[in-house]
This record gives sequence, structure tokens and C-alpha cells, in this order.
Amino acid sequence: MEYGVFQLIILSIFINNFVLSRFLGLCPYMGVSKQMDSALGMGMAVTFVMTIASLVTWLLYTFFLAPTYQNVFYFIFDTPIQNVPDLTFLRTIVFILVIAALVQFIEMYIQKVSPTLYKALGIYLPLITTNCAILGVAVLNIDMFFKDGLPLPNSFINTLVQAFASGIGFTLVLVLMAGIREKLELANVPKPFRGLPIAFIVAGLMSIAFLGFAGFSVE
Amino acid sequence: MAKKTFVGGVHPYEGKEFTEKKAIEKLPLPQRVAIPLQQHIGAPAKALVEKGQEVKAGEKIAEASGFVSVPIHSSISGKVKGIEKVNHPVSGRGEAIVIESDGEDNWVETIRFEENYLELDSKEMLERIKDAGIAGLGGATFPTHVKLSPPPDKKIDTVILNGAECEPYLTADHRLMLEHADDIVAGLRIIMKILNVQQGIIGIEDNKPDAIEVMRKAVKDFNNIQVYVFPVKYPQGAEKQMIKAALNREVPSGGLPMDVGVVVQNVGTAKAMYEAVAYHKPLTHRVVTVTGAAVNEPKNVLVPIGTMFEDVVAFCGGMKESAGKIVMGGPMMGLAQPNLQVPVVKGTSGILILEEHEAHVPAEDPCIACGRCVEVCPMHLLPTTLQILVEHENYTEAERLHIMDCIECGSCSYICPSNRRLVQGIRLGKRKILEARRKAG
Amino acid sequence: MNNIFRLSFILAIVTTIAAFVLAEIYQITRPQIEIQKQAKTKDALKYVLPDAQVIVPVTQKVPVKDKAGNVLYEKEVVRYYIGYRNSDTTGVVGYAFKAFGSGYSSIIETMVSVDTSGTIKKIRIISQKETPGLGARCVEDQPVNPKKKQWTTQQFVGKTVDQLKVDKDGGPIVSITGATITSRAITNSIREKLSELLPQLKLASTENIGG
Amino acid sequence: MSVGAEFFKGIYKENPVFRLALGLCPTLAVSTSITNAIGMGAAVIFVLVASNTLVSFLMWLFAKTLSEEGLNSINKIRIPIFIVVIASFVTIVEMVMAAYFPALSESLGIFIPLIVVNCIILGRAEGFASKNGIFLSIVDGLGMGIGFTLALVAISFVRELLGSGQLLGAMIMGEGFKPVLLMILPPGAFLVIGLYLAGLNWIDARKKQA
Amino acid sequence: MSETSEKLFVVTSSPHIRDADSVPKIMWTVNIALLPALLAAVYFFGFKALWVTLLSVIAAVVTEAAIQKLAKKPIRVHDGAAVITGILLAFNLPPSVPWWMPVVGSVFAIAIVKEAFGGLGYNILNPALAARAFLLASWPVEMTASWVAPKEGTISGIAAITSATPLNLLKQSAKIIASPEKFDPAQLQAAQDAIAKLSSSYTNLLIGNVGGCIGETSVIALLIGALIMFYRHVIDWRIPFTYIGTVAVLAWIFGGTEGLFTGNWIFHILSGGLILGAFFMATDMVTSPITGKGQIIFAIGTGILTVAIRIWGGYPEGVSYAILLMNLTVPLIDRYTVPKVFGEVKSNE
Repeated sequence: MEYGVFQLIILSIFINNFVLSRFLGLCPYMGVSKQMDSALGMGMAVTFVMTIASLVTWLLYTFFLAPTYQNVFYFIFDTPIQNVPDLTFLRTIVFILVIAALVQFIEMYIQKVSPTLYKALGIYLPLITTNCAILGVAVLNIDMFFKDGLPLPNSFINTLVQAFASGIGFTLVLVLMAGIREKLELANVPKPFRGLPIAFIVAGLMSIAFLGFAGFSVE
Repeated sequence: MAKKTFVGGVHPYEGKEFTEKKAIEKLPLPQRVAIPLQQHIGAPAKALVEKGQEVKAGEKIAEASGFVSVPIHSSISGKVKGIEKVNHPVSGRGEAIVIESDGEDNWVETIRFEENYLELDSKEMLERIKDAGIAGLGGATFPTHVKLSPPPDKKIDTVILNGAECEPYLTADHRLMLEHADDIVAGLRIIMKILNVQQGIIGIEDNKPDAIEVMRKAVKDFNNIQVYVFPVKYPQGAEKQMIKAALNREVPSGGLPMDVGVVVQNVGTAKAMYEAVAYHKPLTHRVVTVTGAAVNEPKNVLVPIGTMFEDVVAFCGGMKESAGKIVMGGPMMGLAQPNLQVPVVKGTSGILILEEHEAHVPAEDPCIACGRCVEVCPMHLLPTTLQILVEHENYTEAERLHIMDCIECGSCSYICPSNRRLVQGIRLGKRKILEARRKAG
Repeated sequence: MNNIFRLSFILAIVTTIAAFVLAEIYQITRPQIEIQKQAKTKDALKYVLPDAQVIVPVTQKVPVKDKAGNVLYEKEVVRYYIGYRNSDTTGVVGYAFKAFGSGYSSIIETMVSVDTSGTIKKIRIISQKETPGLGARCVEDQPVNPKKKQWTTQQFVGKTVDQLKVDKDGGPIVSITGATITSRAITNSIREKLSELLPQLKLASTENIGG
Repeated sequence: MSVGAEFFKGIYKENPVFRLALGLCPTLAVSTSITNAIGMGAAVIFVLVASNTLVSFLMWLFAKTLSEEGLNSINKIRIPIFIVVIASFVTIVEMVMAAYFPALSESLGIFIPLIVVNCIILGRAEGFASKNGIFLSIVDGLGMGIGFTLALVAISFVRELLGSGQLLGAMIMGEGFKPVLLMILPPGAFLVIGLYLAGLNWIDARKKQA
Repeated sequence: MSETSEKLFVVTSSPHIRDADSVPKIMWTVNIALLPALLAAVYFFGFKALWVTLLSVIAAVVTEAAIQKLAKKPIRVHDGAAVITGILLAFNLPPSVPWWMPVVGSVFAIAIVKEAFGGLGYNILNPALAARAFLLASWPVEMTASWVAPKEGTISGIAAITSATPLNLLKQSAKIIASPEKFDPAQLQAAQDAIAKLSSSYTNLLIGNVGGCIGETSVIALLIGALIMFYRHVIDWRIPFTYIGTVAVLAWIFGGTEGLFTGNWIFHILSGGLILGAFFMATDMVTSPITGKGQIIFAIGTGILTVAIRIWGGYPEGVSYAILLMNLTVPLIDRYTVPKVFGEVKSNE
């Protein structure tokens, strides 16, 4: 399937929202949504890391793992296409290591370059390594924008757009959730429902409301 | 010209018809009075008399104990029975000088009229005002001389006399304007002189056309004094709202009127000032509106301070069987009293007696977020949010949402369809925050 | 600094060991995975062409180009399949092809067989991820019940290319209640693919019968 | 602590899903049918037990063979090593599933590779296996894995039964039953787990009272 | 001191007078305001409409009472809020739904959407709308394939749409016109006819003689209800008018089949649940912003989403999802529209 940029944005933010429809990134969605400020910080950090991680994993997959004509062995070392090693089975292990290293690196880099940004995102970055949204989007990009190891048209752009838009979608629902939970702090929620249970019910109702976006036809 | 007003406010039942046509009557000399030492905001006064001492009306019986404090004068002549703890309409219990009347109305000799009072220098005027024990008669009872002594860096350019009397039921100021318009204007000119101000405004709500007419007549010779008419809306008479309506200036959050160059005084206070400056007459009496459906003969009464509510109400024919609640002041901001054994103080603008069926506040329902309290709040706060925050003891957030700016006018509680105790909660929150601040030093 | 290199080195070794172990397992599972990948298509082919002994794919070379348009290499793509009655590839019983339609929430892949006159023999939905209980009901294949107007893949049997239209568009195909988009996607995708292939099929059939 | 206690804590008292709120993403995503739930559960049990075993073994080996200094430096890259171990086992599951259980592999989709970031697994490796012996680590892994699976089954039981009227693919509800489609859609997952958690809280509160 | 009376009087905090309005008064006013539309529904769709409404109301009230009893809270169903939920849910269902759907929907609305959050005043979403979305997701066939032609016949004689709502027809026709190459000339012609006829069906839309949900069809009956609510100050102009205005403008710009600025905005206002939604559901106090500014933002957002779903979305009607989605944003809107406090000065921290 080929996607237009606008279509992909709508898809990623609303229709296939990472949290409400794909069930990715639930831990921070439940854990960091008690306060608006931290929700916003987490959302921004996730969006940032998701985009960079998608970029890096796309490059790795295209040039190292997939046995295609774009593989470094093929176009630099002139290995015949049949002999290019198929390393796609290493996808999971490579991606997770790269993401872990990347998060470390981003953390150090931000700390050095922009203390303000570090103050805003810093405390969320270590939490992100084990956030399935990051690995999720990386794997998803491969599933959606590659066919038999070959990138589909606009694969690279689509990857970036999907990662960024998914991050925005994640931030959107996280912030909405935080607003609602702040309000619920002051509500008269029955005892057994307090805390996580009501948060899940809010998520369920949110997900019901988001069904309204289903079937959007965007060109 | 469109009538000037502020944003927010409510239109409660006015209830003025009980007494607005009733001329002020003088209360017959009471048997005894109990004059509380604390009748103003600030440090209580220090008693100067002893048990058994004879005093005359107008005699100073307690002196100010600091700058933000005022002296107290006897309102009748007689013998000091003692300094006792009595019911206090504001603080519940408090020390008061109890004086038994000698049946005569002997006044101190110092009271005399001075023709050229306006030529006195402002220092002298201030001194006389201070000595007369004047505190704001609108109800807040802030020592007047303090209000009239702004720090030199605050440039005051306007004095507003507050004749709005926006509290339902109360007509004391209304009657005062009708019957003593010239005294009030004279008081205003004194204030203008003290503060060296060129603009004087008298603000009146448009439900008192007769007062407006009388006052306009009284000021027609003074082209630096105008009468402004405001549409009826509660709390038009709140200082900040009046300044906003009259001059379109907003007193900054946490600030005072003087921060925008304005001093506001109640019309009754102006009259008292005139008497203090021109006659050396201390503040010993005030006009009290005795009203409400449960009063047999509602009246405006000139009452010696310290007189028991009981005596005042008795003069008005007593209360009906059906009486259910006694309020000192108006129904919006007044304080409910458990019985009539409380003395009239300088801040007693009215005694309101409600029927049993009006007395009870209906049970509270959950907030349905209708937003009416937000709409009516003259300070543009979020009353329901603040009250809920206080309920959850989240004072930090409440402070961030400016809980301290609440003027406790009661508009929110009045309008709330869920009958939530909004002002009550906010008041509690303010107190907790102040306590915490005090503890923190 | 030295320490960092040493640690990285250790980590690299660990990773390499892991990679080699995984490579070994991959070698073992790979053929099976390939078989599984083909299995669906094979099953579907057997289903839609039950009377064929041999099914032969007809392929076409498609050039793979880079951005500049240079042909990098050619890839073999299956256009359609021919089913033969006999194991020596004689006696054509029909042709099969895949149709892809974009439904409500997924691409619906359908295997379709036609007889030598171009009439549909059978269809089978190979893959879809439509809404459960709605569009996902497109896989239902109970026999056609003339009394009950109801979607089933059996209703495509015997339809010609012109008849491939859902009822909402005035055709004879009963669509799934509440899932017109899915029904339309399947029907239209078959129609489009068939009308594209029909001219080529005629050619192919004569050729093979002759040979 | 006894072996039995180590095993059972994962099932109720420290149930990873219901008590610790770990591994939520796969729990919600694959609980549309009991078959999926068991498949996912089996994959997690395998990875959990295997990684617990290997981690426990490795830590034992390091402790035996390395000097203090060496141990210290290994400790610095402990977590990455665990991740490699876990990712390797996950990849094995991925390949085996694709080869022998293609249908399951397809319906679990990206949640198989995502087992890597399932907090339960790294959590147990770091929190338990690295500090305990091999045998206990296996027991712990089994307990946690089975607890996870049971939670999954509990949720998918409701969702499959109400959402499609089936259990394990067999029609259970009568002809007249109109499946509550919402249950197998994403909102159903959130609502069911929310109600389960509320129910557990309620039971706990009742117990405390008693 | 004195012996006149030992009686102690009531002492409460000020103010001592209260406005006479109360929560039950507000809620029952809304219920009364909903009656004209109910009468219209019974007239056009028969007594089935009444039964569906009654079932829904009874289920809502019983559920609320049962939960309040279970939770040992005071039972306060008399405030009429549960009745509103019941009526509004029924109003959002097609007239021919199976009887158990309003019941299930009401139970969901009250138990999950309202009481799990603490009951009246604490719910995040409009219970009736959330329940409708729940029903639509759970039983889409029953919710969308059971339109009933109004008693008086079809709208403007378009026989083909007895089983569709006007918006449904508009959307289908617009799709056909948008890609003419995919359809027969006859179909294209029919679609163009349909659109032309829809534009001339205002009278039917006004009185409610069209297919649709039970309570949404009769614009006039709904407006009578709205007038009652305005008169009793139960609702304020901001949400309904901003909402309808936004829909009108956007429908005019984007809703046409012949390019921008050709949309039939009058049709968009009169058809579907816009009037019902704008006056009765978007204005739900609990789930709309508390400040005036917030309400306007809320209404504009609802308008945008409604038009987006109607024109580009998967459903012919977008009102209920639009309101639900904006309900979710209310805490955020409230947070960022805190009014400027009287005399607030920019502090230099």
C-alpha cells in the first residue's frame, strides 16, 4: 500500500493512534499522565526519540540488514546480489541495541547542547528505552514501508512522517489523558475505581470517541 | 451615555421596599450599652476607664493601640459597669465596656461647630478624624485615617464616595443621602482637601433616583464633584468594582485602591468625617437598617454604638414568631448571629431578620460545572474550582488561581444551582493559606 | 576511555555470539518459513482450481529501477496461474489470479479462478484485516441461499465480468450488511483485474491448447 | 522464601499485569481471543524462563571467574548484556513461530518482537535472576510467565466470549446472541482491564475489612 | 443578659439568600424541553419511538438508583439527570432498534460513563453520546441498517431513500459525483437528482418528516425545546450558535460537489443531529468548558470535527463523535482559558 504524507499524518495521529488503537506506549500513557507538565515533556521526548530512532533504524535496515541492491555489500563491495547476506533476522536485536544506545547518546548530547531542553526532556529519556512505542514504530515502519526487503516508494519520507506523526498522536492522547486525570483527582471517583482502573476506563472511552475518526478518506 | 459598570455580578431580590421610604428615626436612650474594644480592622483599642467611673456621651473611653487602630467613645452618658466579655457580632466573643445609662443624654462640652473648618490644614483634619474614632462604616471598618494617609509615592487623584449600597435590604446609606446630602458633600470636600485631590465622585445605583436627585442638587455648586449613576448590580459597592465602573481602572491583584490613585469612602463615613472635623464630634452613633420579613416594623434607626440588637429590634416592633435567622449586615455578606444579645458596632449597617423558611440553606448537590459562578464572579475567579481545590487541600494550586483575590462578596454562592458553599470554602482556604504564610514567617 | 573500549568490546563479543547462534537457528527455520509464506497461496490455488492436477504460474519480468530510472535488475512477478487437468500440462481447466482491493481498514487479497470462457469458477479471500464482525465477514462462504439475501463468496460462482457489481451499485452481488465498502472493494478489485487479464488469457488459452 | 511462594507470587500477589501493571501493551493488544492469549503467554514464558536461566547462569559464571575489578566493569554493561540475551531469545521465538505457527505469528504481529521491551522480562532479569540461583530463577520466570498468561487469558476470555460469542474459536453463545463487537475492538480491551482492576481493588478492600 | 428568648437562631455562612434555581429544576427543564421532539417522533415514527424512549429512560433511572444503593450513596434519581440521559440516548437511536439496545446503552451510559466517575458532575463524557458510540461500535448493523421511513412517506418523493437518512444520501451521492468514471451515467444522474431534491426538502427537514434517529429529525420541535431552555436560562447562546455557525461556514466552504464555496449549508444545519446536538448535548454543563471563552473554543472545535466527519469521515453524521471528542478536551480547554483575574498584573519572575 502506498501512502500520501497527509493521509499518513491523519492515520498516525487519529485513526491508528499509537496508544488507543495500536496499544503501543501504554506504560508511559498510564504512568506519566498524572500531570500535564510531565505528560507534555514525555510526549515531546517520545516524539523526538521516535523520529530519530526511525531514521536510524531505517538506514540500518536498508543498507545493512536487507539483502537488496541498496545493501552496502552490494553497492560498495560489489557482492553479487545473491551473495549479499540476509541479516533481517537480526532486526529485533539490532534495533533494540541501537535504540538503547541512541537514547543514551541523545541524553548526553542534549545535556551538553541545550540545558533547557535537557531540563524539559532529561528525566523522561531514561524511561524511553523500554518504551515499546519506539521499537514499535521502528518495526512498524519496516512492516509498512518495505516489501520483500525493498523500500516502497517514498519509504524514507513515510518513515519519518509516520514516526513524527505517531509521536504527535501519542503526545495528544497523553496530554488529553493528563488533563482528564488532573480533573479526576478532584472528582468523587468510587474507591475501587481510583487510580489505574479509572484511567483505563478513561482510555477505553477515549478510544470509543476516537472511533469517530475511523474510515476517514483522505487523499 | 451607557451606564458604567463592571463585568460579573448578580441581581438578587433587592428587598429595599421595606425601609427605603422610612426616614431615619432616633432610637430612645437605651438602658445600657456594651461597646466592644474591637470595632475595626487592626489592633483592638485599649480601655481608658475603670469600673464605676462616670462617663459622658462622646467621651473617649478607649485609645488606639497603634497606627492601624482607632479610639472608642462612649455613646451614652452613665456609669461604667465593667469591662466584660460579651457576644461580638464579628468575632463571636470579645471584651466590651459596659455602660449603664444615667437616663440623661449628657454630652462632652468639646462639641462645637467651626465655621472655617475647610481652611484647616490637612494634618489637623486627619488628627480630628483619628481622634473621632472613625472607621469605614460600609462594613469593612478599616481605620479611616490610615486610608487617608497614603505613602508619599502614591499619587491620589480621585476620591469616590460610595453610595451604591448594593447589599439587598439595606437602606441606611440611601436615607443618609436623602436626609444629610450636604453633610456628605462636606465630608467629601474634607477628604479632597486632605488628599489634595481635584476630582470627587459620588457613586449611586440607579434604584435610588431620589437620592441621585438630591445629591446632584447638593453638588451642583462644586464643579469638581460629580454624581455617577450605576446600574443596579451586586456587588457594585465593592471598592474595586466601583473604581472599575467609575474610572475603568483595575486595582492590581493584591493591591489597594491607592495603587491606581483612588481613595474610596462610604457616604456614612464622609458624614462622620464632616462631623469630626467641623464639630469635633466623635463617632458614637450610626444608622442601622432594621429590616426583613420577620421584623414587625422595619425602620432606619440612628443607634448609639453598643446598643444591643434586642433593644433596636424592640424599637421596631420586635420580631415575628416566624423569625429564623438574624443577620448583621446585608444578606450577601452579613454575619448570622445566634441571638439578639449582640451589640451594634461601628460596622453594623443593618439588622436583617429572615423568616424561618428563608433561614436554611438547601442541601449541597455536586457541582455540575454550569459556569454560573464564573460568570458572576466580579473578580473573574473560578469559584467552584477554588472551592474544590480547598476541599482537596490543594492550596498551592488554589493560590496559583488567585484565591487570595476573592472579595467574599458571595455572588457565586448566591447563584450556584447546586447550593454549594463556595464562599465558605474559599474563605477557609484563604485562612489556611494566611496561617501557613504566618507560620513560614 | 580505555575502559569504555573494553566494555564495548565485551558487548560486541556477546552480540556476535548471539548473532551467530541466531544465524544458525535462522538457517534451520528459514525453509519452513518460506514454505509457510507460500502455503496460503498454494491452499487458495488448490481451493479455486480443485480439478487441476498442475498449476503453473505465468510470470513476467519487472525491472527494478532506482530513483534516476536506471534499471538495476529484473524481478519475476506472477501475473496469473494456469491450471491443467493433466499432469503433463495439457487440458487447461482454468486460470487463477490474485486481486487486491483496498477495503475499509486493510488491503483485501482475493484469489480468483475463471474457466476458459472467462466466467468465475471460485473465489477465496486470502487475507484481510477488516472490522471484526463487519467487513471481516467477507470470508464467509456458505452455499448461496436464494431465500436469504446474504453475502457469501459462493455468490461469485458463474459471474461474468459485467456482473461484478454490488447491489448498492446496481449489480447482482449482495453486499455484507453494514460493510458496503468491503464488499465493493472485493467485487471491484476482481472486476478490474479480470477485465485487464481477459485479453491476455484468451491468447494464453489458445496457445496452450494448441501446444 | 520457599520455592512454592516464589512460584505463586507471580500468579496472584505480584501478578505482573494486574498488580504491577507491567506488560500492558501486549496484554491489551493480543487479548482478542484466548488462542492469541495462550500463544503470547507461551512466547513470554519461554523468553522469561530462558532469559532468567541464562542471566542467572551468566552472573554466576562471572562471579566465579572474574576478579573484583572485572565484575565491576561487567556490572556497568550488565543491562545491555541482558537486553542482548532477551532479544536473542525473542528472535528465536519470532523465527520458530513464523516457521511452525504462521497463523499465530500473523495475528500477534509486531507484539512478538516487542516482547523485548516488555518490562516484565528485563525487570525479572535485573530484579531477580541476576541475584538468585538458576533454579529459583526458573521458578520465578515460570511463575511470572504463568501469571502473565493467566491475566491474558482472563481478559481475552471476556473479550472473546462477549465480542464474538466464542471461546477458543468454538461458538458458545446461542444463535440469538449478538456479539458485542466493541469488546474485540481496542476500547473493549481498556474497559475490560479497567473493570478487572476495579474488581480486584474491591475484593482487596473487602478482604481488609474482614 | 436578657430573658426574652432562649431560642438560638440559624447561623450559617453568608450569603443568606440564594437564587431559586436548582439542579433538579435545570434538569427537569431540559426534560420538558425534550418533549416536543418526542411528540414529533411519535407522530412520524409511531409508538415504537415512545417505547424505545421509555425503555431507555427506565433502564437509566433503575441503573442509577441501583448503583447508588450499592455504593451506599444517597439515591438522587429524582434530579432528572438520568432521565435526560435516557431520553437523549433514545433520541440518538434509529426508530427500529431491537428493544434491548436502548437498555444496554442506558446501563453502559449510567454505570460506566457516569457512576464509575463518581456520578453527576464528575463524568468526562456525555453519557448518552458515549453510550451511542458504544452501541454503534458494538452493533453497527442494527444501528445503521434500520432506518425507518417516516409515517408521512419519503422525503420529497425520493423513494430510494426510505432506508437512509438525508445525510446518508447526500454522502453517497457526493461520492458518486466525485468519481463519475466509476459509475454508470444512470447512477450519476440519480445522484445528481438526489442532491437537487435534497436541497428542496427544507420543509420536510424542518418539521421532521425524514428518516433519521428518533429525536433528531424535527428541527421545529427541537427549536421549541431550545426556546424553553433559553427562556429558563438553562443554556447560553455561546455553544449552540458558535457550533451551528462553524458548521454552516465550513459546510458552505467544503461541502459542495462543485468545488469550494458551493456547499449547501442550510441543508447541513437542518439535517442530521446537529440541532439536537448543538442545543441539547454540546451544551451539557458537566461536559462542556466552564468559561465563556472556553465554550466558544469548544463549540468551534465541535463544528470543525462535525463537518470533517460528515465530509471526509467514515460516517454520514459526525455530531455525536465530534461532541465526544471535544468532551475529552474540556479539561485542557478549562486549564488554558482561566479568565484573567480582575487586576491581574504580569509578574516578572
